[in-house]
Amino acid sequence: MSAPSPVIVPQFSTRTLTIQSGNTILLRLPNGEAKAVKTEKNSTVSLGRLGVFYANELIGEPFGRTYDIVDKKLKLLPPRTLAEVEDTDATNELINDGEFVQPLTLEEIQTLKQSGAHASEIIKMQIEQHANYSLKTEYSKEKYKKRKEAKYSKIFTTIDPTLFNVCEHWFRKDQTRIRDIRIDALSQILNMANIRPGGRYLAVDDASGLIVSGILERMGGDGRLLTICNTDSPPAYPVTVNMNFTNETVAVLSSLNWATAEPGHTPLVAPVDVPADQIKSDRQKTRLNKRKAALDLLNTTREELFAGEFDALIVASDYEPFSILEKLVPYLTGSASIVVQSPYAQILSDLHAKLRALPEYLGPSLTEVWLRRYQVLPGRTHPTMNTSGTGSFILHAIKVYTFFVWL
Amino acid sequence: MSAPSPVIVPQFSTRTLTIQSGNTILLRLPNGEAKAVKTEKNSTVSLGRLGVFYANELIGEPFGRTYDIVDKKLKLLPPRTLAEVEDTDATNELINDGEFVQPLTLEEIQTLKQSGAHASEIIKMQIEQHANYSLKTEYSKEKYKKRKEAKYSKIFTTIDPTLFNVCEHWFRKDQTRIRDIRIDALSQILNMANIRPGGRYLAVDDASGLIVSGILERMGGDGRLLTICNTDSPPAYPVTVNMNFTNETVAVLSSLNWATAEPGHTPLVAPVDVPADQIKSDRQKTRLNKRKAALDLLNTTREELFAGEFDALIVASDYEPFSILEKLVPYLTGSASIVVQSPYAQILSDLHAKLRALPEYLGPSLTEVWLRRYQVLPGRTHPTMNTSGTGSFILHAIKVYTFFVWL
Amino acid sequence: MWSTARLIAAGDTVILWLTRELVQHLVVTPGKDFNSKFGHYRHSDLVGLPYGSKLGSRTGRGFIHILRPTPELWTMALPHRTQILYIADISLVVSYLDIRRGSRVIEAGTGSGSFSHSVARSIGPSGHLWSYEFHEARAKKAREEFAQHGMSDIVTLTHQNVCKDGFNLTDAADSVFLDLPAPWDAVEHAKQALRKDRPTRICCFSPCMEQVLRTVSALNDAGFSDITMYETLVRSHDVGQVPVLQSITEVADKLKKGEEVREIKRLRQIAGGQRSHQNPHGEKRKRDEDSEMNEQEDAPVGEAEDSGSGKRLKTDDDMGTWTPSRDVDVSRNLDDPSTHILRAGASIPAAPTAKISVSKATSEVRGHTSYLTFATLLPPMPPAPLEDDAPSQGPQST
Amino acid sequence: MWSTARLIAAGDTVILWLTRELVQHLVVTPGKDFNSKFGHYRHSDLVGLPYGSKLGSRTGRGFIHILRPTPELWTMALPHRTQILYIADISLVVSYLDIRRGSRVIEAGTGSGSFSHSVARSIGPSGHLWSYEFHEARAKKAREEFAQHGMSDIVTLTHQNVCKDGFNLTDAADSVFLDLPAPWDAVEHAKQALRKDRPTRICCFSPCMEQVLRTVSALNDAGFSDITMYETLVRSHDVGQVPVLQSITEVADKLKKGEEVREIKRLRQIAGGQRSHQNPHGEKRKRDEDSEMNEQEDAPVGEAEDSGSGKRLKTDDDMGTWTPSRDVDVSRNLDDPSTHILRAGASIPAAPTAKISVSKATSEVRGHTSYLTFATLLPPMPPAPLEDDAPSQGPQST
Repeated sequence: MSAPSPVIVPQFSTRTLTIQSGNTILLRLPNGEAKAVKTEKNSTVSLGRLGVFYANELIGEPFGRTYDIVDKKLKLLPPRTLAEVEDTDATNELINDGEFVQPLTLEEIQTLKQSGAHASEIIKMQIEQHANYSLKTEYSKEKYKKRKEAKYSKIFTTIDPTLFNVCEHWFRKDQTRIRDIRIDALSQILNMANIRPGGRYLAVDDASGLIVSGILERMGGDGRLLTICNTDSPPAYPVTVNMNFTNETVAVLSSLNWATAEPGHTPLVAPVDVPADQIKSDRQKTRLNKRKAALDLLNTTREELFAGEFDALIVASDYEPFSILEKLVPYLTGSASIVVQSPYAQILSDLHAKLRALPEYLGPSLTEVWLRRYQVLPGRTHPTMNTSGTGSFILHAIKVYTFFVWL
Repeated sequence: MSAPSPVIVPQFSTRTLTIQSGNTILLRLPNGEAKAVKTEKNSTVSLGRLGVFYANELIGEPFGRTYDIVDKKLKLLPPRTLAEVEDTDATNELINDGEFVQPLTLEEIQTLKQSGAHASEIIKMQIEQHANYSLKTEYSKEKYKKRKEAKYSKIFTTIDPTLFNVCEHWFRKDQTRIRDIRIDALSQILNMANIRPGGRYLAVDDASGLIVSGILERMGGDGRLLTICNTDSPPAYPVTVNMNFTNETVAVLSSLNWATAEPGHTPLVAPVDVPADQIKSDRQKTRLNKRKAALDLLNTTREELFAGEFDALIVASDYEPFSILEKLVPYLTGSASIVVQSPYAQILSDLHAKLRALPEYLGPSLTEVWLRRYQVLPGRTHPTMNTSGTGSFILHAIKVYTFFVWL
Repeated sequence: MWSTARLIAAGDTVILWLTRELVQHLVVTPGKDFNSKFGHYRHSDLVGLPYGSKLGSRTGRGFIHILRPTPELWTMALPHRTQILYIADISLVVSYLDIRRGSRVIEAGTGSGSFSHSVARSIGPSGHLWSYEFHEARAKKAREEFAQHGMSDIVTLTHQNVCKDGFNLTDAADSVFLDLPAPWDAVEHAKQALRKDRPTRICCFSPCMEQVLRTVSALNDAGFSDITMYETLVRSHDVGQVPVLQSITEVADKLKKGEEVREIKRLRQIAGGQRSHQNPHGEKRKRDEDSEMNEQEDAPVGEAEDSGSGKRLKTDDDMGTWTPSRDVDVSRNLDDPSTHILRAGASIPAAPTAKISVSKATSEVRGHTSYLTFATLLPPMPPAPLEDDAPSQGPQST
Repeated sequence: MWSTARLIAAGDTVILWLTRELVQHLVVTPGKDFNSKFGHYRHSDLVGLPYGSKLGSRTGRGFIHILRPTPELWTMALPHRTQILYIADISLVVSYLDIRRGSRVIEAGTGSGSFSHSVARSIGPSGHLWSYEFHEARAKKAREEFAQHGMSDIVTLTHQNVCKDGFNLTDAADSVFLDLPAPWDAVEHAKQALRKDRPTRICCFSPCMEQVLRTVSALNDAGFSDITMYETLVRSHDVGQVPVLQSITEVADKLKKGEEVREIKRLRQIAGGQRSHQNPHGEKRKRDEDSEMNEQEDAPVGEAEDSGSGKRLKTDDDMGTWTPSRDVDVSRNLDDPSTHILRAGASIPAAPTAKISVSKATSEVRGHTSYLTFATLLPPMPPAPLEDDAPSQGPQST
């Protein structure tokens, strides 16, 4: 048995190991929802009903830990074992045979809370007063207890901002804004496009930057990502905010829009070569320099696009996909992957029908993603009772050269 | 504790309790496939490689039993326990690291078989000679043994011709001919259409009679089924053959075609009222009577359609579905169910878009069926490794009256 | 079961369809009223109307559809006493258990009666359903319901713990359906109750995998064969009509036009700035410079904004929101059948936009209901082996 | 890993795409030949071609595409030593385990190396993969393969039974992937190998539910948290172009025309029969009568035929067979790009038929690969409780 060889290469990370000042981090609340908060040094973080605490208590902590808010301070809790995990699939059905009545009135609970009673005391009182409680099975009892606990608990968990967690958060929060791209779809898209450190990629991301986030995460600051957007100004990719990327990670990204991405088009920009005698102030000079830098970047980015030889193209766009491929596929190198996402099978069926008549698209395939999560509590293992119905359709093809080498 | 009340109503059955002469029954062969054979009294049934036997041995037997063919006679076997069931999901992957080599050559096996060796002996020899067999896990060993057994066994099982089994057989045999209607889809269609003994139904079945079979089975000889077809002659519904329906069960069915189902159309038929002096023979007379009966039936059936008040309409057709609904929905009674099946979501999306603008279609819904089968062998429980990808899309709506009762 | 007459009569159970999400039931009782946010009605108003009628309220502010009950509509409208079964599971169980006209069926427990109604419909008056419920109050309510629905002849309801006391039946049923927390305790009782002269079937409905494993083992031990397990679901689709997708060329043209407009604006501002140069207030010039630079900062390359959607094209919002219109109850929109036609992308100026219909699964679907474990009980083997019966039956003897 | 140069060089591993179902790999070795039913090639022919080229065979009878390897293409082309992982599972595991540039990953067993290649691609040269394989021959082959693919710096392959002997690593890995028959025996070893300064993750890949249950329990006992389980699959769709569906009115018209034709034919036959009445051979008349009656027997009402499809309309066959054209490799059809356009329904005479594209899931799909059980290992709790550290940190103190 050979001993593994020691590792000496330093690790690169797209984000910091622990929570930093200025991060936008997600917290899992007792009701299961995630909430984004900014951890600015010396600031106060407010979690509404749960209370407030001082951001500095989180800064420097590793992600994934669980805290109770006690007297506006954080008390670190051990991670929950399976026995403590709530059965999230407690039936949502309305049982109206009169068994599940609220034993304490809302007013009574309010009074108890104001008198400083702890959540566990309120629950105990509720249970005691619950008329039919003794009739319930042990299983129902537990369910009932957990549900009540969630309602009065002030416990939260910081969420590690992995691509998986950030995608899941956005999917739950606003599936439409990320074009129904569920994490299984995003994962497959990134693999199909062969995203790796050092690669050069083209992307059209009308999915709030989810695709861009995935590519940047997988590139890890090494390579080049060029996106084409539909806005005058540089595109806003709000999902990237939750990723808490380091500056190096984001540095590989530049953007053009559909006008500036046209080789025949000369962008109309304000003059940057102003004669020295016409510059009225240092301030104006600084601005002109900034403007010049921007124009240079625009021109360099355009040249880079037009030089082509990109390794893959990912499209998740609201516009007609074939018109996008016609424009961008010429800039791909041979054997590059083309990946197009849509919430609708129909859109990609039409695209597929077009592509398979064209020899530069090798092996176009249309697939639908499928994902199922299970509850794995002891004795109660089953798929979750509610799930997302749709997570994307993906079209994949390989760009090949249409000229033919005859031997 | 009250004792259940005794049942005195005689049972009706759409088929006989045991296998009868003239039945077309399905047999499950050792390779898992089903084969249809006709059990005609005093005839011989041939199962190819498995051998032949005398049909009389099956006649009078209950369905579902397992037999071994020994010397051209049937030996009744007890049903298989879980321990004896083959792991059908033995991996299909090509393992090419040289472990699964055939230890006996085909010639050797042939010689053994000709020398009268029993399957189990051949397997034993194979196992003994299998080079790496001792290295295998117990699990692989079992898999290997089962696979070999299936290959040489002469065991078969009669399949009870339930709607479930017949549908499954056709789906496996030729999914296209039954328009991708999987048993879960068929079951939902029949429930959605509220098929019951005594009901009156309209159906368009371009699915080889699968829909008709389901309706007839659920009506149990009580009620009325009128189908509209696209042929001159009465429609062939080949699936009904496998159902082995009694004559009473089928008697509720009549058919029109798209021309004869038009109220404005007068079918062109040969004259039936031939003056007595023009009838040249008894034979001609018999034929004229038959022709007249057919015409009478045609006219009665047309009148019945045009009188309307049917309880449901089921459409599984290759033609444009809205044109079908326009023609047939007027013959439905208020609150009747309308169920349209298609292999394609797109076809029903277009239909749905049309229907929801029309007030006579209440609550149109588009659903897709989903079915998953599991292997439940001890310690090896999991969904089957291969499954059907699609089983139908269903559109359902309720016919309501467009005139409005204001109070 | 329920009325099969064309017209509604007093005493009928009817289904009131208010919206797809709000389906209720009612026993037509002249003298009583029905009030809802969809209007006020007297039960007597319903009598004599054909089933499938649309009835406008006395206030003129709403309407309802009155439908004939079916087991499927009943499932949407019934009072939930327990978690209920839905059409996907019910219909597959009915098929697998071979339940049809005349079948004799056992179910335990009765629960909310969703499955019972479906079985009663399928077997008709010549069949029989023995239904067992452990919970006394639920049993009582179900019995009343069955009586109200004219099912008393078809269904025998027994208040009994079948795991302990069995079914009080021998060789009587064609099939058994068990929806119990511990079905394995009822398997031997089920075996006794099933007929032995033909293949009979059992289905155990279990939400968790651990229950399935134990049930499978119990069924195998009891001599059931063909043990298999299925899961079935319904995947609802939303259908929407969306404008034909816009080509990227149109977007590029619009962006170019934007560039031109911006450049003209900038030149104008500079001209204005030069005019105001004579202005003694330096503040004004600064603002002009600012606005000029702000324009420049809208140039295509720069740092990403930290949030919001930037200066996206107007059309974009329209494109972004072309999610399919939910499956809204069109019947609610009496005067405006066009409610469902989404507004055209603002991008395409005047011409009527071509539309396509697209569908996709609804975002939230039922992900699991239960595992359906099925098994068959075959007639017992005859006492003497078959080959001894007729050694001369082989085909070679003909 | 593999070559990133634009042009193919000797010694490169390349992917040969013959058809979608036939994807192979090759180390370009000038002097060697590649022969297949798609033509004969010399390896030296490939040298200097750009990746993505289409190469016609020397015999002129076929061609192949030469592609740059990716882990996904490699998965299609690799020699199966064991059951392998596919893109759905691999990509989800990579995401959940947070595998990215620089990650340090453990996998056991190596198997056919499908997952290893994907991980190596994602972590790049600054990451590391420790891969363990119990089976000696498989370990040897995998080691050769990794060397050939330039992965030796990234992957350390060890021939070891990790359930018994562990990973020989402490606090070293960011994540662990276990594809073993008894992953529970390796859970404690995995815990030791994982870093303790950040959340780390584990995934156990198990085909059967019983394995999942035992794994979940072991993970919980070992102190892993957030235990969850996923199943993921890819559902392939077939796309076809079909004629716009025919209206029932057209069908009715065709049937009416058929009636007319048949009536005319019948009248002609009768006329012919009357003419042949003078014929002394009665046989002829009988045939005429028969044919007349046969015509009549085609009338719309009668007994069902026992098989076949009867006298369906000609158009019907075309409608019946408009299954989507399979996802054929269009590149194979050099001269006939129209191969995929299905023939128009014979029903619609001359005008070019409008087509729509429709898609549906392929009839046979992968129904299950494995259950993916995930869990997280959090950094251990600090020795002293947090509140003792800084009792004055509460926001009220600012």
